[in-house]
Amino acid sequence: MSGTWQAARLVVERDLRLAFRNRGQLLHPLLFFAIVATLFPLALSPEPSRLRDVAPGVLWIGALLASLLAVEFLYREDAQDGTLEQFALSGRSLTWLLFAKTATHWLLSGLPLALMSPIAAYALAVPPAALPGIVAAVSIGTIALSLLGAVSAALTIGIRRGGALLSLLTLPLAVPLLIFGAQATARAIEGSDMAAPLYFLAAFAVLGVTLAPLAAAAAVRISLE
Amino acid sequence: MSGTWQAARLVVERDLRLAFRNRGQLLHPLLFFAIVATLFPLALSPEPSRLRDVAPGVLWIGALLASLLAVEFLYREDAQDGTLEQFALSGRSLTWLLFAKTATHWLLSGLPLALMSPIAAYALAVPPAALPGIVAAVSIGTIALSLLGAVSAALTIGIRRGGALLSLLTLPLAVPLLIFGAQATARAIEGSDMAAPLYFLAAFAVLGVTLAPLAAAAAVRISLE
Amino acid sequence: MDWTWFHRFGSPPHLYGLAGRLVPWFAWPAALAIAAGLYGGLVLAPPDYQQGDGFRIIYVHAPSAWLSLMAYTWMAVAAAIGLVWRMKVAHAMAASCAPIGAWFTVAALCTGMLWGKPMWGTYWVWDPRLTAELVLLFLYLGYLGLRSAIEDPQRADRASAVLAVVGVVNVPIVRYSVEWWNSIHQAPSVMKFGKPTISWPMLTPLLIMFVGFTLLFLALVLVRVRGEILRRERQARWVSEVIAA
Amino acid sequence: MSGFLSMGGYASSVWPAVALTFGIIAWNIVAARRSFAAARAEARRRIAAGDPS
Amino acid sequence: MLRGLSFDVEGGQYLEVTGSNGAGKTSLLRTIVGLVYAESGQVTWNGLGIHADARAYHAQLAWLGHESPLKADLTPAENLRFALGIRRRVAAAEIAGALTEVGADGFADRPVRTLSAGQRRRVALAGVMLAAVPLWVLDEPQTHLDSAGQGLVGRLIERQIAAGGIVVAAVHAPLPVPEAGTRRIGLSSK
Amino acid sequence: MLRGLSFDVEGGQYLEVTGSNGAGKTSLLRTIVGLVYAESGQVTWNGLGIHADARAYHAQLAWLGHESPLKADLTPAENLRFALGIRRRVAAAEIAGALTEVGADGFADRPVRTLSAGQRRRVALAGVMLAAVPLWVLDEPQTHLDSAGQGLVGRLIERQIAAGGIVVAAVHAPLPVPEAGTRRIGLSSK
Ligand code: HEM
Ligand SMILES: Nc1ncnc2c1ncn2[C@@H]1O[C@H](COP(=O)(O)OP(=O)(O)OP(=O)(O)O)[C@@H](O)[C@H]1O
Ligand SMILES: Nc1ncnc2c1ncn2[C@@H]1O[C@H](COP(=O)(O)OP(=O)(O)OP(=O)(O)O)[C@@H](O)[C@H]1O
Ligand SMILES: [Mg+2]
Ligand SMILES: [Mg+2]
Repeated sequence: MSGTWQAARLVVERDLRLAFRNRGQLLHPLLFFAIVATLFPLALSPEPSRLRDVAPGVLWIGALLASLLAVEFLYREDAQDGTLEQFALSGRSLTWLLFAKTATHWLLSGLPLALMSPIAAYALAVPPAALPGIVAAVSIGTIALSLLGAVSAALTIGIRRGGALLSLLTLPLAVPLLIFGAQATARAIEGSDMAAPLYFLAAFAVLGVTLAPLAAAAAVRISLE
Repeated sequence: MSGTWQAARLVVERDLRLAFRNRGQLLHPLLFFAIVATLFPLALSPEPSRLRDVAPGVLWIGALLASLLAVEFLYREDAQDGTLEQFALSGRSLTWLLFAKTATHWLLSGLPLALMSPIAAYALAVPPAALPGIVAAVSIGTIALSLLGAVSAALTIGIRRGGALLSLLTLPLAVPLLIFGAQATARAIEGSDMAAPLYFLAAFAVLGVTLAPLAAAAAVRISLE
Repeated sequence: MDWTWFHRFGSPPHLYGLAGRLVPWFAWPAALAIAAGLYGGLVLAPPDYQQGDGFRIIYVHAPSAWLSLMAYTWMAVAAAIGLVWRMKVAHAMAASCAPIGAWFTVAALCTGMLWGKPMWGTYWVWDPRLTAELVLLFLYLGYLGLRSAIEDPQRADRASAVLAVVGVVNVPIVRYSVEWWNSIHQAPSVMKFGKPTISWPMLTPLLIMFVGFTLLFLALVLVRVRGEILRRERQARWVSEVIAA
Repeated sequence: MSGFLSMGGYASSVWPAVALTFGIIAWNIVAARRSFAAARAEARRRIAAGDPS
Repeated sequence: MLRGLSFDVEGGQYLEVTGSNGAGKTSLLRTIVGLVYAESGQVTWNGLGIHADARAYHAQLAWLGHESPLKADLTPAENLRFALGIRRRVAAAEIAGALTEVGADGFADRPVRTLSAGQRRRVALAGVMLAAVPLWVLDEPQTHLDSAGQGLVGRLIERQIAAGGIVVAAVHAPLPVPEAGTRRIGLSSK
Repeated sequence: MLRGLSFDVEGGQYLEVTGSNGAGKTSLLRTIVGLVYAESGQVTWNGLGIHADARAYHAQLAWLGHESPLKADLTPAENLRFALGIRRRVAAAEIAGALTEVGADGFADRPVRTLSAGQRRRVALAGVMLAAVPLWVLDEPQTHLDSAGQGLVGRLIERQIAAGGIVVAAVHAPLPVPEAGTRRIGLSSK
């Protein structure tokens, strides 16, 4: 067990180091999110009242797409250069190794997205009082999204145009997250109680933490065959 | 010259054949578009009048993202397996070969998107009378988007996480298309005259046809260096 | 026409030396102009009859915005020259402009937002000029991102040059399309942007500020361009001579 | 003086704006010099190591 | 695809698999390490089917395929630290020693991205060596290597079998390994 | 990186470039075909710098790098039809003949995806042959090939130089090509 723990720690360290060696790339999901949040007012209307109405939808769809974009790279390089094969043949629990990878991934993509969401929300004319609630909702939501994405990304390893298939697999599964997330955000904007939708989001995250790494490990093994 | 023509024809034929050999993948941008169009009513509200209001924005952002998703694959395989290197060393005009590739790409992604847009629009409570105008606008807009994407995709060849960078490069350049596209759609929905925005879209498409293949060829040569 | 000046300018050791000599000639006047402009703007200029003292933000905001656009233009021109004539020095110039331009875009956005709060009651509205400036920031970030993603400096130069040239075509297009977009959707009434009626005592410090920021930009570019030249010329003999000296 | 500092009630906008701009100017000066110094140090290191590439 | 094949290998043996292009060498090796399932028949390790306790089996083997499993953005030393670290504790000195041994000390601190094809292969071989496991399965280990590199592969294999380990390798030209302890099987298409 | 290198090759000659791993063979070949620019010095063809009229120069050469440029979803025959087709008109019979010659007739109609490493290399060689150009530049052409494949590469080169063509190849082990008409240059690191 201590060996597994040590191995997982090394995986985290390695992924962090790789990320910081390409520091610029950490910004991409953030920028994507920012750009999508900019495009909406351009495509809809610059009026604050109308923007405020669509803000929950825009924020969650932006977060969903940005996190999808990011998760596409979760395994790609490891699969291409044979690292994933080595993980599977390392004699360690693949589930744990992948859990470590997914956790690092959320740290590097989901968390920054959550920290960025108040800025985007403000640009969509959301009142400042609603911002803390929005950060909470997006944080929990992205945990669930990362875990969900980890499974679909594992299923699409080695498929040539995996990215498109990945969206297709993930988006329908992400619908409940989107609904509760948008609901939580809408309530935050109205100033009403957001406990119920947050509770659902948290439930999905917990479910994800327990099941997703197992499913991802199984999917990776299948993909390598 | 007849040799160049013959070469371009073969490129088109090859890409069509590859596409039909992976028929399923032709559907991905379409499905992505469809999913984004469905997510909005879920995240916002199912009321027809509100949906109709956001329809132009949703349609164009959906089309933009779907076409971005598709253009990511324009060169990826050819770059990885060395085909692009062979193109550059073929003794033929790289500009023409890439123009042929981009045209085929639009045929396989932009055109289906345009044909699909009335369905998505209808789902967003757009009145049927507006649908032909929407098809026209999306057709022309996707031509310009494909050409624009062909340049940014060429710039990101061989970059490890090209996809994210690709979005970052393309989205700001696509702002005018988005604005005029959404405007044309809004006018189609209102039933007013949509000549002016369509005219702008067409101007961008023409500008793209003349300049984009040249820029793409320069970018490809640089990427191979 | 005699083109020797062009080739001389294009020679890396020449520009390296020239830039080094020119820096103080831009830097000190820049410091002087900015100090004078600031004093004139914050102290001497009378308050605006509508906005009171709030309008004084213009003395940092407008020059920053001006610099952000000027830097992009310079960058694109240098990039185009570099592409066409395969001129290392021009690429070095383009690469030097980008981070400066990006930072002053941030400055324009932030000071504009700080100005917006008292004037419009909110930090941000989707006004055409603001939106265009935001898109400009994305263009800069894309340029810097592309550059940092490519390992080989020669490749990075040429690829980002193509992007800069494509982008410069886009800046005015964005500007006018955004204007058109916002004039059709009715604009929120809080933000009638129109030019404040500006009097000479107000205008003079502003003009001095413009001069100061331009000189500052040139000084910054010249410092950076020397480093960029060294990065591109590291195997050349003149570098070892210059460095050893 | 306090009248000057209060900027006719706009102090909370004007001073942050000025400070921010000058912060960015200062940072640009530092960054430009650093970028040049780094390039020179790198060149010096290579020459000292006798590595021409 | 592969039929009528049956063999066993013992500690201290080197099994060289040869065969013309497409004979099935790669497929055989991937079956041995358990990346693909045999359609009929089975692979056993210490008398047990390898899929019975795959994790224990994998802890005993090192696999090197056609491609070298290296991260382009990390240096050779970092690559080995992370790749080996998930299997066992390795000291930095051990890694440095292995890199020297495969002739990779000259570029131990450059990103792998900048290495030539043969330089990468050498780093990958150091990884196999450092795994410190009894069974090595190598697919064309000498690809891209110069003649000194061929000798190196031979020496590494020799040392591994001298220590009682097992090496299975697919090759096109015989490796310079002493005849004693070497067994060869040739695959033929059809 | 490469310094002090100067040579010229004439019609009917085979130039074999050798050198240890990382000596710069790949870099040299990529410079020769014009994919990278020489930092100093230049490559000339018929007395003209190759970048002066790059397209005309490229119409005269065939390049095969470390990887075989094949589409995984097309069959070998289709691959050749499209790859060669952009250079010149090729008849189906010509392609079939070339595939037979490289021993690829057995799998001419299977997607390349299912071929082994050596089988792919053979198809790529058929492509070089069919280009029907005077200059071939090959980076380790015999990678992944069995011994029959090595002989095949030798024969192809021999035929090309007999017809007055030029072949430049980077290799680790000398190819079986007659001494007459062969020149060797060795690169050494540093
Ligand atoms: C985030 C907010 C803002 C941004 C991004 C922004 C952007 C810009 C830009 C790009 C320019 C230069 C235009 C040119 O040189 O053609 C500019 C100039 C100017 N801005 Fe702003 N601005 C913002 C907020 C404001 C506010 C709130 C005011 C005053 C109410 C204001 C007043 C001015 C004035 C007076 C000029 C100079 C005069 C001119 O060139 O027309 N800006 N701004
Ligand atoms: N992008 C790069 N940056 C720095 N050094 C590089 C880069 N690419 C290659 N090199 C170095 O240049 C040298 C020559 O590399 P090259 O790939 O030409 O070698 P090679 O002779 O083909 O070797 P091999 O036999 O292993 O294929 C190597 O030392 C390599 O590490
Ligand atoms: N996915 C697949 N579907 C069908 N046939 C396949 C598939 N993968 C491999 N083959 C076939 O199986 C045979 C064995 O392939 P394998 O890769 O094991 O050969 P190999 O001996 O390693 O050859 P090489 O020396 O060229 O590497 C080949 O004829 C190949 O075409
Ligand atoms: Mg094989
Ligand atoms: Mg090589």
